[in-house]
Amino acid sequence: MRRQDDERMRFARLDARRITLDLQADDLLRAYRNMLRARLVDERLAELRAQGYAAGGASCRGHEAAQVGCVEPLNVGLDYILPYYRDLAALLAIGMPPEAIFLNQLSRATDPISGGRMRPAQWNSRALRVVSASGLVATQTLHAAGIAFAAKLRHENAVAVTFFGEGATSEGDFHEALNFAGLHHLPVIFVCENNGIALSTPQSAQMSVAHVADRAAGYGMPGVIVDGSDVLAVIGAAREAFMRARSGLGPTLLEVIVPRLGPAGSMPDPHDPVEQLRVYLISRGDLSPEADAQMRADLAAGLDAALKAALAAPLPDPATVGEHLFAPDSASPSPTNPADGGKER
Amino acid sequence: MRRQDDERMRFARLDARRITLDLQADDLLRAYRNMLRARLVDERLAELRAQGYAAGGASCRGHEAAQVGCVEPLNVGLDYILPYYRDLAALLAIGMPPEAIFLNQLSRATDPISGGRMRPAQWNSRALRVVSASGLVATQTLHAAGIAFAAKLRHENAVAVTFFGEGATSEGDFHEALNFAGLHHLPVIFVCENNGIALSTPQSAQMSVAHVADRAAGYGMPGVIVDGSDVLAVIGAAREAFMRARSGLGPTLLEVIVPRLGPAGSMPDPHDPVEQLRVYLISRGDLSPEADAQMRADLAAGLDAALKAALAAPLPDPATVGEHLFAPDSASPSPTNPADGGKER
Amino acid sequence: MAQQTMIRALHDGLREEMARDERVVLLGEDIGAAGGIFNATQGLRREFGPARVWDMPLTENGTVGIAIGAALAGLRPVAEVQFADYLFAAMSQLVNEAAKVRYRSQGEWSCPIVVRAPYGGGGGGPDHTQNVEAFFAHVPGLKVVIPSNPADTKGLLKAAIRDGDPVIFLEPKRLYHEPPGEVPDGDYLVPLGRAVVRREGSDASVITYGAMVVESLAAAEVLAGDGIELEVVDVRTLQPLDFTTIAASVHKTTRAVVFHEDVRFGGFGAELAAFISEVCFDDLAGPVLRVGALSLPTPASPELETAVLPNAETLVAAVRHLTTLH
Amino acid sequence: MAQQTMIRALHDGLREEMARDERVVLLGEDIGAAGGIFNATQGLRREFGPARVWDMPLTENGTVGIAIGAALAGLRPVAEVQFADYLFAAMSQLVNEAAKVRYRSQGEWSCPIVVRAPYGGGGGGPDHTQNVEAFFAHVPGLKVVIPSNPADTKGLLKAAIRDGDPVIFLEPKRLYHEPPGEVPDGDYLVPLGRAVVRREGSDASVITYGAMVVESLAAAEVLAGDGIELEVVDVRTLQPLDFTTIAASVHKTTRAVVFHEDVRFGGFGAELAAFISEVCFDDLAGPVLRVGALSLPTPASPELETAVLPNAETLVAAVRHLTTLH
Ligand SMILES: Cc1ncc(C[n+]2csc(CCOP(=O)(O)OP(=O)(O)O)c2C)c(N)n1
Ligand SMILES: Cc1ncc(C[n+]2csc(CCOP(=O)(O)OP(=O)(O)O)c2C)c(N)n1
Ligand SMILES: [Mg+2]
Ligand SMILES: [Mg+2]
Repeated sequence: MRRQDDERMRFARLDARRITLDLQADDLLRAYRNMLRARLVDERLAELRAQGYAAGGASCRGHEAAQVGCVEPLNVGLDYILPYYRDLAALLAIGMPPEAIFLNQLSRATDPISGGRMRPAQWNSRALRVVSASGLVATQTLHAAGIAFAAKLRHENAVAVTFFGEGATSEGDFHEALNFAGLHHLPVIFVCENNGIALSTPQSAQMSVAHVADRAAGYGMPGVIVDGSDVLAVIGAAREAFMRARSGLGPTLLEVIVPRLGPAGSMPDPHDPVEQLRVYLISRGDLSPEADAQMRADLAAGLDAALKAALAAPLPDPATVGEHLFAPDSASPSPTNPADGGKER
Repeated sequence: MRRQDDERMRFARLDARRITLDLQADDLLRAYRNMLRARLVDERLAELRAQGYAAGGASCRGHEAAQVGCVEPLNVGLDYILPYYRDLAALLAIGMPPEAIFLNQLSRATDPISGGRMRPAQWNSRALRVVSASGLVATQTLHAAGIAFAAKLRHENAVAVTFFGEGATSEGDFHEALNFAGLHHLPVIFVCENNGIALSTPQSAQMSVAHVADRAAGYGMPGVIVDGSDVLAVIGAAREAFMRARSGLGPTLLEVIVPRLGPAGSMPDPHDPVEQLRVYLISRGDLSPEADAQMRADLAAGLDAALKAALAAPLPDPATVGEHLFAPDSASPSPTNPADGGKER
Repeated sequence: MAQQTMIRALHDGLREEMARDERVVLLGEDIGAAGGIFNATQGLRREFGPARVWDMPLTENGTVGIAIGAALAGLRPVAEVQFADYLFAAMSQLVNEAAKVRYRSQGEWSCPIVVRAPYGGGGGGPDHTQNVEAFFAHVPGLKVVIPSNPADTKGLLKAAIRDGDPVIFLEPKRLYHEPPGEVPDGDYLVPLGRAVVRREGSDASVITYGAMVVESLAAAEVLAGDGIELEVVDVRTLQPLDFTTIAASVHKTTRAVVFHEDVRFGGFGAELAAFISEVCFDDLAGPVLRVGALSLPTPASPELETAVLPNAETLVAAVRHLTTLH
Repeated sequence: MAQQTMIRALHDGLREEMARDERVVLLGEDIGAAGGIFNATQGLRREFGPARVWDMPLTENGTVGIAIGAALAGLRPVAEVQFADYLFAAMSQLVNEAAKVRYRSQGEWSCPIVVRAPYGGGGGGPDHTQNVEAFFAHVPGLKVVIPSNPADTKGLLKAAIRDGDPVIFLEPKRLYHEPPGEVPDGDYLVPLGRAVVRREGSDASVITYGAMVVESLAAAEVLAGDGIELEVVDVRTLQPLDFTTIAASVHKTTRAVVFHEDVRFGGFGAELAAFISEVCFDDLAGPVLRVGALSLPTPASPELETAVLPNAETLVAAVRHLTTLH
């Protein structure tokens, strides 16, 4: 009874929100499909890892609504996105093909992300303006500030959105980036996907404040907290942040509280963002159980094909290992060390 | 008329404060003497620099009340002090002899601070628990947190107090130090001597918040703002911070707003902390103009003697340059590079 | 004596030093309940309590800076950094602070910290496999230790913890689990500043350390088949460096190859080769060769990593080249 | 041609590049209205406006990280760091990010930044006089440039700004004001990767760079009095390194001294000496000697600084030693 009331309240809130946000059924179905697809890709990646096929990477499980919601207002190809290793759902949503993800996870030669040079999930796509990520946490927050500053000075109207975990906020880079962004009212959005833990370290051993967003005031920017199980709430908060950024009002620190879900196959979790949206869409008649099943089947078929293609792709060619250290036209001495090439002896 | 009223109000506030703080005339005269002495030492240092005698250093002019007030509750020899280059008045107040300051400014062999190894004003005194300072801003804030953590774990009841300018708060170290201190409720006091400028950079180009203390909330610690022209106000705020630290309540970010005064010899400035205290003490009969003149003359005589002695001290002996790189009992290979000592060839 | 892994030897070394000296404290990310991402500190928080094993927030610069503070206050902190690549974030604290505090205070203050970090190849890509020893060995005031086997790991770690100055303790992570090795029972130290000849030989010397010691011993086997006797010198501590043992070996064999996993250009091997070339000038039958990685970041995929990093084969080729031509 | 100081040449180089290419922006602490603590950017904010000359908050890591971001977005940032010693605070951004972004993205992204910093001796003490070149020259993906005179300063700076990759541009601060030198009029480049013979000689080669070029030329005068003709090779760019010019000089003179102000142990001179010892093995009449600072922090007092850093005299002694014995 109680449970049903809760659900009614929640659905009513969602009804109101979709009106406010002017989201049609199609929009919601697209968000749902993006989240579901990310979930399915993520499950396949977990299987690959379990089979010893792949070298690492982190799950976006539970973070789907946070990520899909945050990139909803993104102007793909104009705005810059500086993700962290968990941002699979964000990347799929903005148009990175699943096959690229699989190639990346499998470190294949044709992996468009790094060609096997980086461990999986250090994202990159020039075409999508996904800035090449390192394996270090928080460093990209400064790049986002620098990009936003450049964009602002050139009147480009581009926004830089960067993602990181709550643990990453303990690094000095975070402070330096937010300070600079706040100072110059830069068009940058700092999205903290707060899952309450950094490897083994709980938030309570990371900072003494209840919310990462509590730090925003120290940088003269709004700190917004949003429920990361609820994609509509995230879309609302993200749109507000993009609006602020685009209209010259400056940066936002957006803290998305994401649920920690059990592993794939465990009990359905009421905080599961994919499940929450599914139940709502079905209750409102936007999605039928049959259509849902069909969507899953279609997605699965597409992913199976993509994975198969990725598994068939060649491994990196050692002969290419020296490429792209410097620009092709790089000033380099015509002579090179006659003693060089320790390998070749 | 207006001006006189202001002064009456100010004096009344000071009267009330000295009662609250239970400060006797002697205590105030000691604070005054410490501030005045720092001013006179500082003026001599400026002269030495003007004469090309000395290699650098920064003036504490205007910062005297901030510094003398902040170390008033210090338990000298137990508590740790991690100063920055401006903290001349703090060091004199806790017992560093003026001759040491002159020897340091002149980079003499007998300089107890670094023996000429560091530029002037990179303070140090093991006996006074003044931790050796580098020439980099903000790095010492982390050391203060580490010392406080060690002290807390060993139940030593020692407090670490560290000083820095408002510019230094833009460094990542500041963030990392305050985060850690707030997290573990450490007995550390972060004193920001805010003079509104960092070399040429005004605070408004350094951060977007009005007060450094605004950042304290993000670290779960109180941020206290105090008028650095008013030594009694500073003593009050410092005592509160030490009390919090000693009783296990954790760190404080204490922002002392210090005035920027004209150079020595310029017009008296109503914000001059030394002058403010002098006028008050005279108005209350705690100090007569004659006693003040006598105090100045005595101090000047002492400083002249100290400076004379310092000027007569020997320059560093190049033969000692290799000392103290490692511990005397350091594990080192009995053999050393037979090719070493490029100088000696 | 027992067969142990390097990670076990590390763990035991930490545990014994903590038991011996209550000033020894550990700090690092995820080292407490989780026991460290490579398990070096497993169980130590339970055994010694949270006052001795500090889980740090996610900041390497902060971890090192706070360790320095704790050392200034009289403790003997041992900091773990999860990958040596993150040490770059703490460089200013290490180079400008830890390395200089004794010198600048004329010995009034000191900074006896140990900073441990796994390093080098074995998967991880450009920012999780860097060989960082050259950066630290060059800094006056820092000591740099690199073990190549479990027994040395324990003995060197204990010596580093008891040392009065900052020590960068680099652990070749690909040796963490294998090969295991004999580890003496009880308390023992391997003093800093002493190289050791791991295998005697007469035809050429390889001067090496860390994971490349294992590769060198494998190469020596192969070369023995050709009738080339390779002497393998394990440097063990880069700073202080045991010039004498190295020079004596080259004096005997007259041929030297300097071998490390790091990029050759500007690597620590340059110091070794320059020093040997100078001091052993009259002994040398041929030039001192250097074997190291190509001047590239280390890619993550095994195929590409192998193309960049040197190994036993690379060394064999260099020694053959040297012994054939000279 | 006009006589100019190095700082003037720097200023003019920046100004001309800003005028030529509107993507060139400057960023650093106190570089705007104040014109930089050494006046390199004097007047540029007034001339080009605040959108091109950014006064940064007090963070070197932030300055470099933000420059990287601006470069990723298509600008050509030139960052000033007030003293090279502060670069250690930005090491992770430089080594883990700037140096690797092109490689890791297979060339999709690049990072054309120039990071300028005054460095080396001339007063300042342990953390304001460090010679930092060895740290950067060792990193694949970074270029390292060190001018020794005003004309090169301008030409190399312009080439660095036009280069597509990150360049660490180290300015020997003791040469900022003297000696002045002839600077060509108009636009010209000194390409990266080319050493130059500053003075021809036949008896020995000194391989050097930066402020030590000036010392070397002084030493060559003294030695000429003894009848020893010293060839002075100015390396100019450490990465890429012009192996050919260096080897050709040693091939000719048969004797080499490698000379830098930095601490010798593990310094860039080790690379030079190791490479020369190997490649010129059959040419060498004697060992390659290295002259550098003692393995100590550089103290502030002039008496102590002089005791630690090398100079023309130290070089003269080394060359005499080498030419006498070999
Ligand atoms: C500079 C740096 N330090 C440490 C690590 C190792 N590391 C990888 S992920 C991680 C935890 C990050 O936690 P959080 O920021 O909360 O992100 P989450 O994974 O929880 O989403 C750590 C410590 C790293 N990658 N980079
Ligand atoms: C890491 C570092 N960066 C830059 C400097 C150069 N520097 C010395 S003092 C200073 C300004 C500091 O300003 P603030 O912190 O406000 O202190 P104030 O001198 O105003 O008291 C700067 C930039 C330095 N010493 N250390
Ligand atoms: Mg987290
Ligand atoms: Mg200031």
